[in-house]
Amino acid sequence: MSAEPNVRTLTINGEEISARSDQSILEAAREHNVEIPTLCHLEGLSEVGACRLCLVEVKGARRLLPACVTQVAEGMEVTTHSPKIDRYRTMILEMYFAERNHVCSVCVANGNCELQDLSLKLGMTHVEIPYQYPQLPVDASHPRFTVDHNRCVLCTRCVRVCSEIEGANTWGVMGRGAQSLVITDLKQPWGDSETCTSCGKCVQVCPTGALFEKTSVGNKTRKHPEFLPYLRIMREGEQP
Amino acid sequence: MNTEELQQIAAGGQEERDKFDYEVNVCMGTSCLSQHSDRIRDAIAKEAEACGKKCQVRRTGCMGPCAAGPMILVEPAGKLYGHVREGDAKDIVEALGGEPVARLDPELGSYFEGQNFVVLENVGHIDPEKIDEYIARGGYQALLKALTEMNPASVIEQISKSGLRGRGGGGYPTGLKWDTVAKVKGAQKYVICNGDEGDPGAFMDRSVLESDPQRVIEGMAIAAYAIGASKGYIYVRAEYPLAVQRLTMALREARRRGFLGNSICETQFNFDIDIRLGAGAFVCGEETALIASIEGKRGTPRPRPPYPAVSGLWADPTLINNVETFANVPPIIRHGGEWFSSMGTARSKGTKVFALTGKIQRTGLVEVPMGMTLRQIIFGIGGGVPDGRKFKAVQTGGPSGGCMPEEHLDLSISYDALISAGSMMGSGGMIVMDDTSCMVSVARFFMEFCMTESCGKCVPCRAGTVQMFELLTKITKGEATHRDLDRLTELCEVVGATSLCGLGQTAPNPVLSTLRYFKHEYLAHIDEKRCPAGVCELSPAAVEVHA
Amino acid sequence: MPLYAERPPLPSDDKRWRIVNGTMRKHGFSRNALIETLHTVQSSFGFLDEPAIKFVAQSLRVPLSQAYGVVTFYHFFSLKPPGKHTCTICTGTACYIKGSEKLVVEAEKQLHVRVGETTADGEVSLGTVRCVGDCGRAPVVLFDGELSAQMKAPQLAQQLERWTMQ
Amino acid sequence: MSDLKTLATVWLDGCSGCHMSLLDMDERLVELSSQFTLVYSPLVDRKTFPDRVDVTLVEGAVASEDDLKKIRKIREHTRVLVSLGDCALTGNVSAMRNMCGVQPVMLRVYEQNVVQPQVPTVGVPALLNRVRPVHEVVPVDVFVPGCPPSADTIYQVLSELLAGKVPTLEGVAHFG
Amino acid sequence: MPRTIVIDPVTRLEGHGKITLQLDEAGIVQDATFHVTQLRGFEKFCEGRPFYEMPNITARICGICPVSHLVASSKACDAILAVKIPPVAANLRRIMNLAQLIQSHALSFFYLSSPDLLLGMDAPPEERSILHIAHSHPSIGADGIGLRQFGQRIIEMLAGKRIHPGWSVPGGVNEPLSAEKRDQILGMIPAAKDAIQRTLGWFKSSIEKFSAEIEVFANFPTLFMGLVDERGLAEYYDGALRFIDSEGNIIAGELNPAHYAEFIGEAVEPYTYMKFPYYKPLGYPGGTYRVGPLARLNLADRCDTPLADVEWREFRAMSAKPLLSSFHYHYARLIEMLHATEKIESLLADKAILDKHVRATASVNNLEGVGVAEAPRGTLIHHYKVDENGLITWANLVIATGHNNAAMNRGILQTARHYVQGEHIAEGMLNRVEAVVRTFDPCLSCSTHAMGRMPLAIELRAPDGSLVREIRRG
Repeated sequence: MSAEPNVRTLTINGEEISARSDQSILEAAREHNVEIPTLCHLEGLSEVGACRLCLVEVKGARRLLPACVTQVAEGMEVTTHSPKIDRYRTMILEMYFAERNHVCSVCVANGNCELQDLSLKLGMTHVEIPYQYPQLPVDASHPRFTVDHNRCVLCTRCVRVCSEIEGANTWGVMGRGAQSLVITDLKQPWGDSETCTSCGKCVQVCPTGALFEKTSVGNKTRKHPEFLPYLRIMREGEQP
Repeated sequence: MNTEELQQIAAGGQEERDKFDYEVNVCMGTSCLSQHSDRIRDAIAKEAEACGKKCQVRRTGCMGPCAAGPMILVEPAGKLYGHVREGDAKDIVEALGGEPVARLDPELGSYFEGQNFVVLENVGHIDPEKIDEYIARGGYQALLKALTEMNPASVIEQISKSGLRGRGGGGYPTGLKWDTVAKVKGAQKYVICNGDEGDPGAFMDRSVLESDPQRVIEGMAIAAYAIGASKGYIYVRAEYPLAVQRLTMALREARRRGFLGNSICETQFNFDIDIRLGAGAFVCGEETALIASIEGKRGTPRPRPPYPAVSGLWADPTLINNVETFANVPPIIRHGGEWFSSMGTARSKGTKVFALTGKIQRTGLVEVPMGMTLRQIIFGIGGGVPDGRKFKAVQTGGPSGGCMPEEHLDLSISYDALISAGSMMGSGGMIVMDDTSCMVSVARFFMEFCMTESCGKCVPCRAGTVQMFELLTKITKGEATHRDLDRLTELCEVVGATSLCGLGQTAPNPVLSTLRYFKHEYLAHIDEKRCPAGVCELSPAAVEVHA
Repeated sequence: MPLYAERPPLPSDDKRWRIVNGTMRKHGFSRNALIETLHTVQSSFGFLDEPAIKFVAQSLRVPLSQAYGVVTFYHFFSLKPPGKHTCTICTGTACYIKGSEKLVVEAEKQLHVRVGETTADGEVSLGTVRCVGDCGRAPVVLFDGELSAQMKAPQLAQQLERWTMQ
Repeated sequence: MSDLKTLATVWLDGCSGCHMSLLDMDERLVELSSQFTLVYSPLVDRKTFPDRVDVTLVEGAVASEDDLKKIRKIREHTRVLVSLGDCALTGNVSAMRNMCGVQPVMLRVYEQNVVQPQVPTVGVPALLNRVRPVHEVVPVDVFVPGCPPSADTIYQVLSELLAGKVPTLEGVAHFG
Repeated sequence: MPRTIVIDPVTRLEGHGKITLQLDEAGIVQDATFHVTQLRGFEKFCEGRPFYEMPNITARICGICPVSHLVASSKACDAILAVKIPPVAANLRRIMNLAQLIQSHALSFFYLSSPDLLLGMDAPPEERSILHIAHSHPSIGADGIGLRQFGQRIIEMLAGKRIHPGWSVPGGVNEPLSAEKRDQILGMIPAAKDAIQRTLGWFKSSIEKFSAEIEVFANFPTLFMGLVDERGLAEYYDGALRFIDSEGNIIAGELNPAHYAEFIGEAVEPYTYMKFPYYKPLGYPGGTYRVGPLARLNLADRCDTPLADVEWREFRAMSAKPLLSSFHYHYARLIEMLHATEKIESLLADKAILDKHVRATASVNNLEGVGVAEAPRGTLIHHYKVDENGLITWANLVIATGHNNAAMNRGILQTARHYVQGEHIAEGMLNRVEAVVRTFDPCLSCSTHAMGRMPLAIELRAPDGSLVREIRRG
């Protein structure tokens, strides 16, 4: 099979680039140092297209398309930033901040949080829409980790890494709409989970301070999701 | 099964019916049944037997004007009775062959004028639990024709030619959809019938499934043949127990008669259908969510593409159409695509079933050709607004649709006209409102619906609907400012443009359409702290926070 | 040695578990049968509790978290046992336009519970449903599953009174 | 935005950390003070808000009826209103009580574990049911996030305002 | 006629407060109340949070002395872990707490009170600000700014951030100290010492000018409370609590701070959001006591550094008994700054301060923990109860300024009675009412953990309580 037909030429923000046909717009853009904000996406995990921050304009498409799940195509004309897209992204980010209780200043992830970083990157200095202040629990029953639903953005990275990489399927999502909650097993305390292997991958991939190690408090929390792509390759390589 | 056998069954049925002088057809739809139409039927049968008249008392499906139920259709006179009680049995039987019972006149006026039954052609005439009666009315001729006289491509050609568009709301050309799935390579393909009637306030699909289930099965079988599927699913709402029961029976009957299973009609074609129950999630009306639900998972949509046509149920090519769409298929194949396309408007062909409800004289199920005006339906068929009140708006398209004011009453119904008027066809709910309805509250009602039905996967829908709902609540309480109104408009734009699936994308529509036509009502709440319809309780001491 | 762990034993000798098992068997204990099986549990027992979800999940080899996620996603499933009687008010659009909100207020007042709750004595559960499809005769209320149409607040109150007075 | 000559600073419901960060400008505060007059501030003795102030820095969230009255008045008399720090911008820690409501707070603090249990009401303002960011109550012109914003950030903001520019903090400061 | 004067807000104070003075027909002050007008409710909303987040959360009680909260909270958490933290971690926290004391005292003395001290209580209001001092008395202004900066920079070097650092954590601290940073801090010390001594020099020389104020600025007998080490010397991080009476008798020594609830009660008054702690054996309000610099220098047997001890002796020589006037808080503050600077120097001199093992880890071993430290304004108590997972089920915070609440109220009354009289109320009279509050350096941000802040207002109230006049100077 020749590599030739697998190359697509497209433009991103007017710049002509080439990409492999199996690449998403996001992958192609990042390869060419074009920044597209994401939250649910994480290299090494399946895509869910849920955070809506990577929406881009594709000429000819009726709607904005999520860059993470849209494959490149020949002649595609992609715009990753425009006043309209930026405005939408900012508002989406505001919705994230308003729906739960993200108190950055006292969060374990302060300074190491993808949501916080996004607010900086997108220039979101304040939230125009009213905060909801839901009452949400903290589950500290696990000996090593804590889940604080106040800080969860429902990106489902924990659910995916637990299912796709660790294979434990401990994490899931319950409820729906604004009542959605990530859970372990039958919503038991995490410490009582029968399936959790305590591998801690969920903590490492969590973009915010929702999942954290009990010892990483103060200003010390650092997440390390870099291991994922390697693990994925290892796993896939092992398969017959 | 071949043509002859089919004709034999039809003839046998006719013979049976010819033995009687009269037919009393008693509606056994959910609505009439809840008023004990089964007991009424028994009472009439008893009376008929007692008086010795050759009278067949039959169960049929919904006849449409549910509010006048329990309904009875007496043949050959073609006389309809409404509001029938058990005690009326004797009079009904006595009146057979003579003057009808005057007090049981349902007073339907011009209810049936202009209606054109294609999907509902059999209702009132057949017993939904008896497949032979369906066959006697021409049922399964289309499937037989397709299997024996046509190849899949020509079936699709007829559907394309008919101009049929998806009746679930989107209006995607059915022929094109079939063609796409047919062209995708795949050893296993699926046909799914979406019976998760989405719109709250509509019951077209329920009615069809309860009254004429074989029609849907036949439509699905034809589709399966056309696209090369061997397995089908009907996804029905669990809230429709009668529909589920009738469907279950219908599937069994269809299998018994050989319209489902292996070597259907003595051809190579194998196809069978299973029922899957919905469990109370509006979002499962969305194709990818519905597929997830059939797979036994949470009904959350996923980004498209890939479309189900390419990667659907268990990642195989899958065709999804709704109940009414499939119900249109057998007559199209029977009479040809051109016959169908002769009805309707340039870009919206055929008929459409609507559930006409709300503040209207005559409520019920109606089927009208595309192109009829809203005024004809509401004031002609429906008889206008009761109690001397003033018409204010008509809502179509359910939570994804919009409210249209009086000045749009002369709009001819078509997919495109409704969209340009800020609403949409939807699956066929048509809710009439009079001047006692507050349009801000109506918008709030729909937003609450979307908020509680949001699956929660993507943030614009999950959080945006909550924000919009709270802003609308604030307006109805008289606590909102113009800045809130601006924010509401902005949220509408962002949620509509960025949500993952149709639920979120269309959730702002009821707000946008009411803002478009009834902005003065919003402003009255905000500026004058007053609800023009007198519905909202505004707090007089509301504090204007913003300058 | 079986490749997988054995299927769990029936939670008790309650005959209804055999019906549940029957549904699963009909579907070849396939994971896809999760919702169908939950329907069977719900219709047999009236609700789904943790042991039931666990039994079904383990029988079908569905991860516990996913099973719980499904149960709580669909409003048709209930984690709490219903009251002796159920009053379900339709809040579809047609019913809303015809004043179902007032019925909800009336029922909540009468029963001293909120929608989704059961009276303290376990007598009546109050619920809403998004549409039962009898829109032509809105507003509609289901009393113990029986449909009553064109409902008015006093009528509703009367029916509830009959239950609560018993 | 030229000729910004008068500056005010106020604190509503917060921890004074933003004011401390303002003071952390150290000598730069004195340097800047030659370009403006600090007309109203916890650091000076004027008791009423002047009729016209060019720039007002607001620290803290709106938590009591006093705060509400105060911020409305300040807005009315201020040309450029600057929300300084996370409490003003987001409610931050001040708003954490919103999750449990103001009544339980009162009961816990004044009814449990004390003698003369009572909720103070004399000469103290009623607390709002919900602590709110400043911009939810009055329009705000400049937003300076941070808990607290660093002295450098505040210096930048003030310098730009004094130079007649609208400060741009996008990509400079974040919450927390 | 009877009237009410309201000072609102009280300025050059840390937090929101106002003062109500009630004058009778003759224009004599009958009553004075000090209202703290805010409440934040940390004790309640912290319920349900993991205990290990408490240091970070409670630091937000106060932006002036976040470090004291960080330290007291960390200590309460240490107690929950039941660990003995590495000695170096304790010393690093100590240094941070002392640095915080220096910057806070500098803030109080220079930024808030020096205008009164340098220009007099009757100076025009518009001149009474640090910015004016920086221009009118540039060298004093520079010393003030420099000393505050000195304290803040130490905190920054240790913890990475001047305000609300997250460095002190349950079990110790997050990062060890590097040799470079230690040397930088040591390098700043001589200049700081010089500045403090310069300041002591001019303050002592001008103290006579304020003899009238000294006489009435909360000059009455109360108890004093503070921490002392095992030798009875002034201590800010550890040690035992000591109560002395106004005669200088130790009425309770060696009290274990963890048992604070046995000897400290809290009362509520209707006019302020700030509670009133009192010494339990004497009841409320008889058990009124004072904390902070004056209390600490009154009750300690001495400081334990050479320069500070010299100053301490001179200070205590002013009276055979404990010094009772709150005006001397200013003086005590300067001595404490000197003491803290010397202490930091000696702690840094120990090589072990660079030890890399700065944190002990453990899980929940106690369901309850109390942490006590001396904040600049006085003794700070954090008390938490947790469930077995470490989630806070109950929290109680007794905060430095609170201890002084009763004394402050009495002090305001005393000062107001003396100065506020007659038909015409001069601005300088009211400034003195505020100034007496300033001597305590109350941090109202802290005091209503709960928490308030303190611009103050004066209300003139008729004997029946009705508002006659509200004075907002300006």
